[in-house]
Formats: sequence, structure tokens, C-alpha cells
Amino acid sequence: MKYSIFSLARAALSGHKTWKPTWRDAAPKDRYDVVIIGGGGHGLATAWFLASEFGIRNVAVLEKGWIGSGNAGRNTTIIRSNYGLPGNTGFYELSMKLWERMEQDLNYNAMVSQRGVINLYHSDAQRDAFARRGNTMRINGIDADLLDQAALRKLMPFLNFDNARFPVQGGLLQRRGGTARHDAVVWGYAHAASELGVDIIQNCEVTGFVRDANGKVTGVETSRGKIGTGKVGMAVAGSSSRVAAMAGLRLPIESHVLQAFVSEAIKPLLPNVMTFGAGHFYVSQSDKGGLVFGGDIDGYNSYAQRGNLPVVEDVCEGGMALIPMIGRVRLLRQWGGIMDMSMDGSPIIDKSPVEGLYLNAGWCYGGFKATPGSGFVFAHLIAQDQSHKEAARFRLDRFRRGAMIDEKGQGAQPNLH
Amino acid sequence: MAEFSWDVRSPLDRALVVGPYGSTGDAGVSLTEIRNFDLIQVMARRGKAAETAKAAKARFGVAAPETPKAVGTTDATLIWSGPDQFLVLSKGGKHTIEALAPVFAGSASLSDQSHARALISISGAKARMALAKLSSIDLHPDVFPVGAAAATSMDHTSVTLWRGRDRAEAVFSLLVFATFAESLWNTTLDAAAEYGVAIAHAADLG
Amino acid sequence: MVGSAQTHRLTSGGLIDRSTPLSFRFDGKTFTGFQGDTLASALVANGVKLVGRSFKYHRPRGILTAGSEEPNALVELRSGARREPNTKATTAELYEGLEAASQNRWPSLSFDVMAINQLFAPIFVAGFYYKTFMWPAKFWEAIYEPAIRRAAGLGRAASVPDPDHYDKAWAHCDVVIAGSGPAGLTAALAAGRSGARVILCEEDFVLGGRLLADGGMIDGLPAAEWIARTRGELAAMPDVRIMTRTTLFGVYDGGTYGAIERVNDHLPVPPEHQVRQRLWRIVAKRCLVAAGSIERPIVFAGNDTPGVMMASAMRSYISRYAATPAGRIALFTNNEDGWRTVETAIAAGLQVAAVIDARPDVSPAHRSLASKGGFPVLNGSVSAVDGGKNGVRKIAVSLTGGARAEVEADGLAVSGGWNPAVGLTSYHRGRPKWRDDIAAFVPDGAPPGMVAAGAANGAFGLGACLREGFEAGAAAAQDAGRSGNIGSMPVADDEAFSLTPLWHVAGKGKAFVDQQHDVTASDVELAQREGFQSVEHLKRYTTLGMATDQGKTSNVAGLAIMAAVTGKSIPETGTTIYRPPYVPVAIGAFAGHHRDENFHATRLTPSHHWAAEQGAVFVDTGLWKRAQWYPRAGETDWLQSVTREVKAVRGGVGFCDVSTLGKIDVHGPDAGAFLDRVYINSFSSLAVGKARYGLMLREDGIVYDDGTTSRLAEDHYFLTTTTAKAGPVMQHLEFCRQVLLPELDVQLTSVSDQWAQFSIAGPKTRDLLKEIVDPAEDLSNEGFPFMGAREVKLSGGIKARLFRISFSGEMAFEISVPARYGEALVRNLMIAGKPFGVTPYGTEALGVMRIEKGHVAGPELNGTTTAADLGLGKMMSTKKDFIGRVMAGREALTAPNRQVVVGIKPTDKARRLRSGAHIIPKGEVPGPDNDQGYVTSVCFSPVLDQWIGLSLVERGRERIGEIVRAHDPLRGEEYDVELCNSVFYDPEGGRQRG
Amino acid sequence: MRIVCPFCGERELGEYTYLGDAKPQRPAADAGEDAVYDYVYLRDNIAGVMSEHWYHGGGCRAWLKVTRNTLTHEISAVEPTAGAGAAKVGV
Repeated sequence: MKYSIFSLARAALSGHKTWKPTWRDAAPKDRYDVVIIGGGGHGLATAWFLASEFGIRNVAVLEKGWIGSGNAGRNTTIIRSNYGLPGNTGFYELSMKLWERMEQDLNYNAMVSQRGVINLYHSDAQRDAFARRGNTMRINGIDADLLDQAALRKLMPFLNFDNARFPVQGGLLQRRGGTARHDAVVWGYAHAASELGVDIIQNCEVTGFVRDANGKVTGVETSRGKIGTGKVGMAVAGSSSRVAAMAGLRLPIESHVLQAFVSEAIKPLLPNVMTFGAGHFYVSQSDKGGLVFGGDIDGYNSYAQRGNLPVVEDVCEGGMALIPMIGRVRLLRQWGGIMDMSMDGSPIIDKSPVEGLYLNAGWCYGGFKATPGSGFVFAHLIAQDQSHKEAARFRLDRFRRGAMIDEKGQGAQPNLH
Repeated sequence: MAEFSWDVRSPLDRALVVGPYGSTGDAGVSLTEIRNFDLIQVMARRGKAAETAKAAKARFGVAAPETPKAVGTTDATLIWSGPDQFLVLSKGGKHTIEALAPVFAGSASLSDQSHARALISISGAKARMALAKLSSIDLHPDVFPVGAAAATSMDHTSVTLWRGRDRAEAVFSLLVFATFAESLWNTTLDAAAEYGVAIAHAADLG
Repeated sequence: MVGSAQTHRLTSGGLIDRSTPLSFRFDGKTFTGFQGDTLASALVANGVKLVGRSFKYHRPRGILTAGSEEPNALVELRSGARREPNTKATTAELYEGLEAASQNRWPSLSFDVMAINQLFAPIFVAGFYYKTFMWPAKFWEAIYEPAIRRAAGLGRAASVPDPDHYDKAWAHCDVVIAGSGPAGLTAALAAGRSGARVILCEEDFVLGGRLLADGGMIDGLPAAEWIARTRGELAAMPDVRIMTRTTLFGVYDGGTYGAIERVNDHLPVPPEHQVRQRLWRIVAKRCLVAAGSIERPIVFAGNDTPGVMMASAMRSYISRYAATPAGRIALFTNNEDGWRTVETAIAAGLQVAAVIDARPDVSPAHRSLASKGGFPVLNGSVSAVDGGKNGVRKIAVSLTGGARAEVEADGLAVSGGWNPAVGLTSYHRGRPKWRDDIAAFVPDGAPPGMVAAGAANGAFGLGACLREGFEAGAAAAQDAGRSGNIGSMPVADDEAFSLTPLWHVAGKGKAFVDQQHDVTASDVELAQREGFQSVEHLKRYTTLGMATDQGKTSNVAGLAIMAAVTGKSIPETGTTIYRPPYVPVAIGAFAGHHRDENFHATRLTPSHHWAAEQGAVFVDTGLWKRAQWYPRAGETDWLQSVTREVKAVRGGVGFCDVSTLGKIDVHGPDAGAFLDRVYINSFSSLAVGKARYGLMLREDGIVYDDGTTSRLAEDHYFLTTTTAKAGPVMQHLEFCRQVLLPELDVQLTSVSDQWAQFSIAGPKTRDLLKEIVDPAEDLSNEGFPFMGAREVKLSGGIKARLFRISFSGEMAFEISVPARYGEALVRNLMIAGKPFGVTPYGTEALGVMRIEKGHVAGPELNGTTTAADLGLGKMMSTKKDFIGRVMAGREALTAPNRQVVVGIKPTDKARRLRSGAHIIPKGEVPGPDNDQGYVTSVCFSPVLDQWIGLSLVERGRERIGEIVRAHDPLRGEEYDVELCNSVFYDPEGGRQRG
Repeated sequence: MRIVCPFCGERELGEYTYLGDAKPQRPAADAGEDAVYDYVYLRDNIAGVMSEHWYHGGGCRAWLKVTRNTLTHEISAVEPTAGAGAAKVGV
């Protein structure tokens, strides 16, 4: 069913009694051409691209709980493509371009808001690193601007310029970066994929893989019975190791908890997305008015979806160091998500060593912004059995070969990425 | 050749201003920096815990602490600082690294920390209240009695904290890294200001 | 303007201090109240009904509750830098001069043009924005979103820094108790008498909880007297700490609880040296949740009209505050407890218009109360409220059986039953369980060490609360190992509890589930229709429960309505995940002292204050402040100062404080063997009295850190790290010692703070040193050759360590003295060096000289480079195992086309270089495929009189002499540079060895 | 989270830093690239009880082996690593 101001007005006449479900809540069939495990943004986007770009419509998306119940619904909604290393830069820009047409593609308003993302720098060394990164972006055709302190004072006069432990000197701005309404991305992909015939099956937990004598995957066992398929795509960031283990795989991934926070809704205060360069704090303001902010991961392996106080304090300290006018704004809610922290901080989109099983994992805390791009390249990989060129470096064997994509330069220590 | 003077300067030399600070009235917290001390870290070598303990006993007349405690002798305080290690705190010149080296030769490695730390004594009716803003450990007298010690952190900085002999009220001693000293001192003053602070320094260990 | 003078204040009674009148302003009007009032109770006492506007439709709203669950009566409290948006009038304590303003309205609360949104309400249903505003795409950021953002949000935050202070503290106890109602107080009594260390947290400013409004007899005493007696007994126990104005808001791992103490929010401004609020981390062996329960509304049309109030809140205003929310009230209840409001109202002399009771049978006692009071008892439900911004006028009632009735009243008390406060017990993802007998969720799956007692546990009678609290308090103390005599248990009678569940009354008009977010019953139905049936989808689609009240009054009703439309039971429908904090907490409180300049600690070098006296400009390096350069009179920019300093060193002598380097004593018989495993090169072969440059890798083969390490004795090495890695390297070495190589006899100690260390460099270094080193020391090239390291005596007897190492490429020493001599050493160097023109230099000059010498540093050791990339591959020993050896050999890390360190210089000597520019082959159009590297470090070289730099370039060392493009679109620059040897200055090294 | 250091007693999370799974053992010098790759990169990433390396850097500087449940954060055991307290080896 088509969404528009006209359909809304029409429905209003009947007291909105005419609306149909946003997506069909399907029951599993015996067999699909492709089964995607994980009804988050990445899984649903993959299904939509399979159906819309690659003509594969006999697709099921299996979700253990309710769609969007994982990291798709627990992030800080930032979208950007300000990466500095080959492999990342092109991929995230592909994703950004898909964000820019998402609503028209999906006929669903995901509130993609290109309000600008600025990474602040506080030292010459940081400025130089941002210059390197910004130039990489420009070379890849991505917008980037290096602002000095004077420009920043105009754009964000409320920053702590004069009273700070680590004074802000400038920032790297990507104007096309911004935010999107995370749940709506999930619902939009579900809506559009469902319209194309994709089965979205909630409350369906995968409990094992069905393999033939050669080890090839021929289906999945689920809490709602066996489902046959020749191709299984795994998009379960946070739980990748657990699902991969069912296929006998060990991954270069650890699961960590990342907390995020939202404040009470207030009138517009912050114009864009900003990241503190001298502490762990990034923030934007949602359309509803809440300050949505976060910082570093808690730092220990966890599947608990909740964190501890030291990180809450650390993040708020960063907030008060950077924007001391938010002292009396109240933190309304804290939550935690499970991050697929990879060994170099970059994702894995690749065939797995098990034939018929495809991996989409290791998104660390950056998976949301990748949603459309990840769906597209993963659909490409599954449909054509080869990597899309913008995902060619996200190979699983890069660790074995020494071809890491390590933006932070921290090495095989996931909690430092 | 020019004449050189070799003044020692405490890391709190500039920051510490003797006198009252914060709320007026009776000071709830007394902060006194002690400036003249030797501090030697003694680290038992592999398998040499017993020999080290014996050497310590011979030198100081008491057993060195094997758990988080501070043990006072007539002229030194032995403060546990980690597994197999303790600090020897004494009035400047008493137990220098040169003096201790032969004592522990072959049993322990020594490291001179005399200039690496600042030593602050914290007391007063509100001392525990002020410390509660800095330290995450429980300083209730039942849990942290006279002689208790801790290798811990304040403001993300490693410190050694112990409770020496009471002087009418509990007296806490704090060793902080020299390069952090001024910063932690200011943080401590902020924490204690509402109770009123009496600031002093003393040459020697009391 | 002067508002009314407490027209709605009873002439006697209440827990207010009538001898202390307080004047305050709301929306510019001046009112008075009393000490002991909240802002809400003072507004009630002044007959103010309209207090706020709702989020979406800007509907007029009054005061619904008397506690922290308030969804409607939100104000901007205080003004200017202290403006606090969304402050609940129901918890804001009144103080003299309080200023509050209504919010989310324009131009005024009474006349709000945004109320026009109500006209669009048929379109502005839940989730409408997902279906529109999509075309044209550009209009979102330009038009739609700004309009939505302006309309959304509630109050305005301050636009200047918060001037108040905050701090944080730790507390430890056996038992922490959340709430001081009957259960909390008896819990504290039992635990305290057992000898337990107890912390009793109460969010209100007085103890008592519901007892303050509902009274009752305990141990034969009126509640107020019993509270006073109990408080006295608790206060006399040295290990019981009573914390009022303190909300326990979260539970974290290992028995850590977060609490917020509003230390001075009840005053206009915190007293000098005091904080506004304090964040407590309470470490407790046991936690008792005695946080009570929250009365829940019933959803019916017009239930948001000002004057509709929770029945218990109405009792609070009348009994506790002696303020009358209405003159003629009606009660709508589905349970016995609601009737207490009628009793209270009658006792206060108010008129009762009617009681609408949804239960078929009302007790004879209540019937007789009604007949004595002359008001009807209507069996049925409220179907609509007629009224507006000035409050309730008429109430439409659907009687059981179908007839209708109308009641005239100016206040409607509502009781839909009670929900235990299950937040705290659910924060570790335990799900509360449903109890049919009370039609409510009660705690289940609480975190380890936590139990609920009293109303928070579904025990609604006073006697039961006292008993549960007392027993739980005693049990908690016992669990904590305390077993003193707990004495006798306070007793009281239990009231009858009877309830017929009623969530939603069908009717015409908007019936609100979440009042603050304007989520109606039909929105819940719409969500169901569109497939958002999971409670989490419901919450996210409609925003139900996401307002500042965190769904305290709305969640259960919302899921009950969802259960009804899906035909499931309430427990099958389930709850959303509960998330802390229990009440919203100021960001400033979480930050505490750590804001502005106090964000992080500051480390100062031993020469810091001296350098400051010289007028040095400091730079932040990690936590350190380092002298960056020392400007002199007449110098107009930093480059002049730095160039002068470099020239002074290269031509004479200078010194620089390098105390920030990490310094580690490595002791023990196996120290050499240990270092061999840590560094890629050998250290066991280093002679005593010698220093060597060392490089260490991470286990993945990437360079980790570098530095010079000296052997001071057979079993004693002195290792240095970079400034940035001092801490991490210590941790790494301890890991190697304790975990990887426990068989080695090695001891490690940080001596970073023990030594003040200075680099003294320049051709006149030896001349200067001779002045301050004891004449007996041989500093000649033979007596102290390059890379020599040993202890020396200084004139005056001080012992120092001298290392003949050079970062600058000049004849140089590093000298270490015990840190408290650091400043004296600097002063003495200045005296001794005067004849040689000694010049202090900062980190910039240090950096210039290291680039001139091609030494790698932070920008090159960036966590992705190998030893070979840095040109140091030959250092990797093939004769031993070391950390990172195997992984360093992987194919992609040894590929021939890797980016490696190479020098660059502009072909145009006048051209300035900038770090971060990329390297593109000459003549090619820049693109991802020919992006061959980038510039890592640049400086103006006074020696070469031009800008030079280091870069990481594909196959760079094989391409020396090639002209490439430096491409810097960010700064609009592009120019030719020549790849060259990275050692620009004295490549033979004669100067440092001389 | 609070960890009971076997040397210092119970201490706050902030005094510790985390390394990760304590199960992988550093291979022998001649074990080859595959074995070292496995040690450096591959993880069981257990959802449940796991043995982990933590460093009491804000206290006594001992490296500890902590047995902790990654689903609940519950800590069931803490012991020193082999080289923490090595002076008592053989005593």
C-alpha cells in the first residue's frame, strides 16, 4: 500500500481503519531460494536488494524476536562516510548514496537528515590525521571540509572553546552526514521487501544448519521447523559468533557492550552530529528533541545488553567538557547493545568456509550507517557469488594475510577499536 | 666554575598554600604535605619471598606486610604495594636505596621512588567524607582499620593509601605520583572545600 | 502581576510550615506558598489548574500526580544559565523567589497557537510522519524537519554553561533501601537494629512515603508521630545513613547502585563551596526496593483535562499540603483504595459530587458514607469529560446497564489501581510477573542481592508493608552477616483491597494513554492494525512510554489495550525492557567535578613552573602539559621562535625537558632475556654502561613502541617508552612478565615520576656539561662514547644519570636527576650555559630536529606500520623469538608495494608543506587507485632553509628522486614534491658521534 | 562491576583493564603462522562462563584470570596468573 500525504488524508476520513500491516507477518514455507538470518536493518535491506536489484524474491528473513530488536533499534542513528582507509571509504560512500534515495526507494520516511557530521580536533596531530582522512574522502569524491576554530565558533558557538582542558581547535565536517530514524529504516525495508514478496518471519530462531554430505548448507533448523535453502546469509551482528558456531566456525570477533543514552526532549539545541576528539562523547539531537549520545564501549566481552556506570560517567564527562550548557539537561534512558567487535574494527562481508553460508558480520559500533550499503553488497555477494567491488576488501581471510583495515591502528584488540 | 644550588622542590611547592581553604569556621579536613622522605620499593625476586621477608625482618625488626597493610617501626613504615612487594617509607636519609641495597642483595630488586611521589596526610572530622569523593574503597573503621593499606586509584591515578596511627581521629596517608600531584591536590581541595580545609606542610614524617 | 493569595489553601493541617511563607513566580505572575510545598502544591493552593501543554497536540494540561511519575506539569525552572527544562512541578521544592515558566507553548500558556495542531489531529496519528514528507527529497532538511524539530521538544535548555558545581562520591553499606514509606522505614529499623550498615534513600525531602498523605495508626501512634519516632531511632544509629532528596536510580553489576542526591535544588543557588547535586555510587551487599507503587490512570475521553487527577495525588494535595485541587470533586475508581480520596475530601470540607465506581458491589460502609455525604454512587464508568484549559466542568458517565448520567464537578479523582514500581528490579533484564489478584505486574528476576518489599512488591495494605519491610530488612542484614536483636515489629491493620480491572472506557473523543506524548487509545489500535503488535514495536511506533515520565503512568495501560485488541492476555503481551535511570538524572551530575579544565587530570613536568615563568607556550600531550616553544620578545609567530631554538641547538647548545617519556626499571637476573622477547632486537647482548634503541611490536606484527633502553647493571635495565605509550607499554610488559614469561625472574617498576630527564643537545653540550658535572667525570668521546650510559656525580654531590643519546642528530646527552632536583637542574643549566648561549627548546624544535634526522615518531608509528615500513626491518633479529615475529611475516605485511617512510621536499623551495596531503603520481588525475600515500610529518628546516617532510608512500624508498604530486584538496593545494632520503641532516651521523 | 582481586580485595571496575579470553595460549616459537593466527585472531567469543585476563593496573598491577559469565556479568572466580606473586613459587 502506497504511503503519501494523500493516502494519509484518505485514511483519516475513515479514522485510519483502512491501514494494512506495514509488512506481512509471514509463516515459514518449506523452502526458499535464500534465507537471511537476522531481521535487523542489514538482513531486511539484503532481502530488499535481493528482490529489487537481483530479482530473487523467494526470500525469507528469519528473526528470533521482533524485527529491529537488535542493534538496528539500539544505536545512535548516525550516518556518515568519513572513513580514511581503502575498503572503508568507497563502501561507506556507496552506502551514503543509498541513504540519499532511501525514502523514495522504499516509500517510507526514514527521516534521513543530512545535517552534517563534525569530528572535532584538539591538537595539531589530530588535525593532520583528519587532513589525511578528509583528503582521502575528497579523492574518493566524498564531501569533506576542514574547519578551523574561527569557522567552528560560528557554526557551534556553544562549544567549550575558552574553558576547556583540551580546547577545540577545529573539525572535519562532512555535510552530507547526519542521522536517520533507526526504527523507520527497519520498518521501511520490511515494508518494501514484503511488498516484493519477501517473507518476514518473526519469532523464528535459527537453532542449527542443515548440511549435506559435502558439508554444504541445505537449510536451517529453526524454532518453527526446518527450512530448506541453498543459500543462507547471516546478518546477526552481536551474535555472529554464536550463529557461526552452529556451522563449526570461529570468527575474528568478540561481542562487547556499547551503551547509548538519550536525554529528555528539549527544543532544538544542537544543529548537527558532533564527535569530541579528546574524550569519548558524540551527540546529535533527535527530531523529537532528545539528545542522543554515546561514547566508548564498556570494554569487556558481554552479551548482556546493558553496561556499567563508569562508561556513563565517562561519556557525560565528555559531554560536559565539550558542551557545558547541557549540565541541567537530564539523561532519560540508558541502554546497551551487543557489538560484533572485529579484530581490526572493520566488517566482514564474505563467503564463509562453509559452502552456501555467507557472512555479514563484525560491524563493531558502526553498523547502522552501513545498513543500505551492507544490504546491497551482501545481496550482490549472495546473488552472484562474488564480492561487490566496494566490499572486496572485507574478506574473512584478510587477517590471515595481514591485510587488515585498521582505522584506529589498535591491532587485534577489539575493545580498543 | 659557577656555584650551583640544588634546592629540592616538592611537586606541590607551587600549588600548596598554607592556611585555610574553602568554607570558613572549624576546618573539617586537614591536609598536610610531608616533604622530606625516602621511599624505596622492594620487589622480591622469583621464589625469593621468604628470603626477602627475612631480610626485612632483620633490617626493620618487623615482618614486612604480605597483605594490604602498613606496618610501622620506630623509624620506617613498610607499606604493602602489590604481590611480592612493599614500600619502605622513612625520614629522608634513614633508609636510602644505598643503605637498603646490601640488605636485599640477591633476594629483592629495589627501586628508588623517593622523588616519584608526593606524600599527603589527610585527617579531620570530615576526612572520610572528602575521601569518599575520591576513593572507591570502603574506609569505614571496621573495614579499613589502623594499619590498613591499599594500592588503589583516585581520579584514574594510582595511589597508595593507608591509615596510620590515629591522632585523636583517623589519619590517612596518601602517596601520589609526583607529576599528577598538583592536579590531584586541586581535585582534593575541591572535594574538601565544603567542609573547610586547613592546609599545611611539614618537613618530616610525624 | 500578583496571583491569587492561596485561595485554595485549607486553614489548618498539612505538613507545611505556615510560618515561612515563600513568594514565587509562575509565568510571570507572583504567588505565595509555604515552606514544605512543592511547586505543584503551591500552584494547587493558588487555584492554578493550567500548567502545561502536551507534546504533539499542545493540549492544555494540569497536574495529574504528586510525584516523580508526573507526565503533564512540566516547567522550565529557574532562568538564564540555570534554566532547567522539563522540571516536574510535582517534585520541585518551593523556595523563596522560585521562578518557573510553562513550556512548549507560544505566545502564552493560555493562548497557544500551536494548539492548531489539534485540528490536524485526524492526520497526526501515531507514525504519520513515516508515511509522508518524502517528496521532494530535498524538502526534508530544508522545510519539514526544521518545522518538526521546532514543534517537538518540550522545554528549552540553557544556552550558556551551567554555572553550578556537581560532584560524585562513593558509599558502602550492607543494605541500601530505596524508599522510606512504611516498608522502607521498617526495613531500615530491622537492618539497623541488627547492626547492619544501612543507607536509606528517599527521593522526597521528608521521610514517610504514602504515610504522609494517607496517615494511619502504627503501633498505636498516628503515622506522623511514628515516622518521627522511627526517624529518631534510625538517626541515633551510627551506621545508618538517612539520605533524603536522594533517588536510587539504577543497579549495576557487583552490587553497585547509582543514586542522585539533589543537595541544593531546594535553594535558589547552592551555597558557596557546595554542589547542586551529587552522584552516589553505593556499594551494597543487599538492596531493598521499597519504592512503593504508582497509582494508574484509566483511559477515557478527556482524561487529560486539567482537574482530572490521580485519586492518591488529590489526597496528597489535601492532606499533606492542605491545598484543595477542586471545590466539588467526583471520584472515578475501580478499587477500594480510591474511596480514601472521598473520605479525605469530606474531612477537608470539600463537596463530593459523585463516586463513579466501576465495580458492581460497593461496600456498605462506603454506601453509608455516600448517603451521609449526600452524593450518589454511580455504578459505571466515566465516558467523557467536559472542560477545557480552565478545568473540568462536567463528567459524562456510562452507567452499567447502558444508561447515562452527568455529574457536575470541578475536579475528578481517578484510581485505576496500583502498579508496583518494578523499574529497579527489572534493570538486569528480569521481567516482572503478572499477578491476577491485584491485576498488576510485580517484581521478578531481580538482580542478585535485590528484593522488593511492601507496595513495590504488591503488598498494598499498611500492615503488610510494615511486615514485609521489617522481615526483608532483617533478612538482608542477616545475609550481610549481621545478627543483632531486631526488637519488635511495628504493626498496623491492613486495609481491604478489592479491584476490578478497568483500563479503557470506550467513548468519543481523545482518550489518552500516554498523556505527555499524546498517545491515544486509538493510536494503540492503529499500531496493532499496522502490525506493530510487539510491545517494543508499539513503544517505538507510537512513542508510548518514551516521555520524561518514562511511561510510569502509561506503559501498563498501553499494553493492556494492546492485549485487548490482539485478544491476548496481559502477561502474554508482556512488558518492554525497563531501562535506567529510574528518574531522569542531570548530565552534569554524571560528570561531577570532571568538566571544563577538570575534565581530565593534568600532568606537569618537573620544569613546568620554571617554563611557565619563562613564558613558554604549552601543548597538551596526553595528560601532559609540555613546553611547545619559548617565545622571546619581538618574535611575532611560533615559527620564528622554533627556528631560533633549532638554530641555537644546532649552532651551540640547548635543552629540552623529556621527562614525559615513560621510564621503567627492569630488574632481575633474567632482565636481558626478558627484553629479548619484548624487543625485536637483542638486549641481552648489550654491555653494562651502554644504551640501545629498541623497537617493540604488537603480537600482530605491527610496530607498537620504540625507545632507548640502557643497561645500568648486569641485572638492571632502564627502559624508556614514548610519552604516549608509557602506560600501555607498562601494562604490556607486565602481561609478558606475568602471563607469557612467568618462568623469568624479572621485576618491573615505573620510574617515570622519579626522574627529571632533559635532553641537552648541540655542539657545545660537552662544554656546558663540564660546568655542572663533577670534574672527575670523563665526558670525552673516549670516556663517554656515543650510546654510553652511566651514573655521574654533579658538582654539589647530586647523583645523576647520563645517556649519550641523540634525537636531534647533534652531539647530545640526556641527563636524569631525581625529580625534586629537576627545577634546580634547569636553573643550573641556564647559569652554566650562559657563556654558551644555552637555549631552552620546546617540543616543536624537538620535532623539527627529529624530522631533519628522519627519526620516526607518533605520526609514523600509527598502529598500521611494520618495522620494514619504517625502514627498521633490519633490526628484526632472526636468532630469537619475540612478540610479533610470526605475524609480521604475513604476505600483505611484507608485500613489495607497501607504503614506506620516505622523505619529501617541495620542488619549489618556497613552498610550505602540510601533513595530511596525499601523494599522487605526477601527471595523473587523483583517484582511489593512484592514491599512493600521504605526508605524515612536516617542518620548516632552518638548516635547509625550506620545508621538508616525512611521508608514507608506496615503494617510497625505491623511488627516491621521483617527482610526485602532493594533493591536498581540503586546503586547496597541489604541488610537486621530490621523494628523497628521509635523513635530511648529517646522514653520516658524524655530529652525534663527535 | 566489582572484581575481587586476590591480592587487594574487592575493587571497582575502573581499577581494572580488560584484555580478553584467557584460553588461547601463545604458541611455541616454531608453531608456524597458522597457529599464531589462530592465537591472535580467532575467538570462541563465549556466551556464558568464560575465563578472562584482567589487569589490576589501578591497584597492585597483577594480571588476573577472572571467570565471568558474559550473559550476566556474574564473576565466579578470580585467581592470579602464573607470574603474579611469583616470589612465592616453590615456597
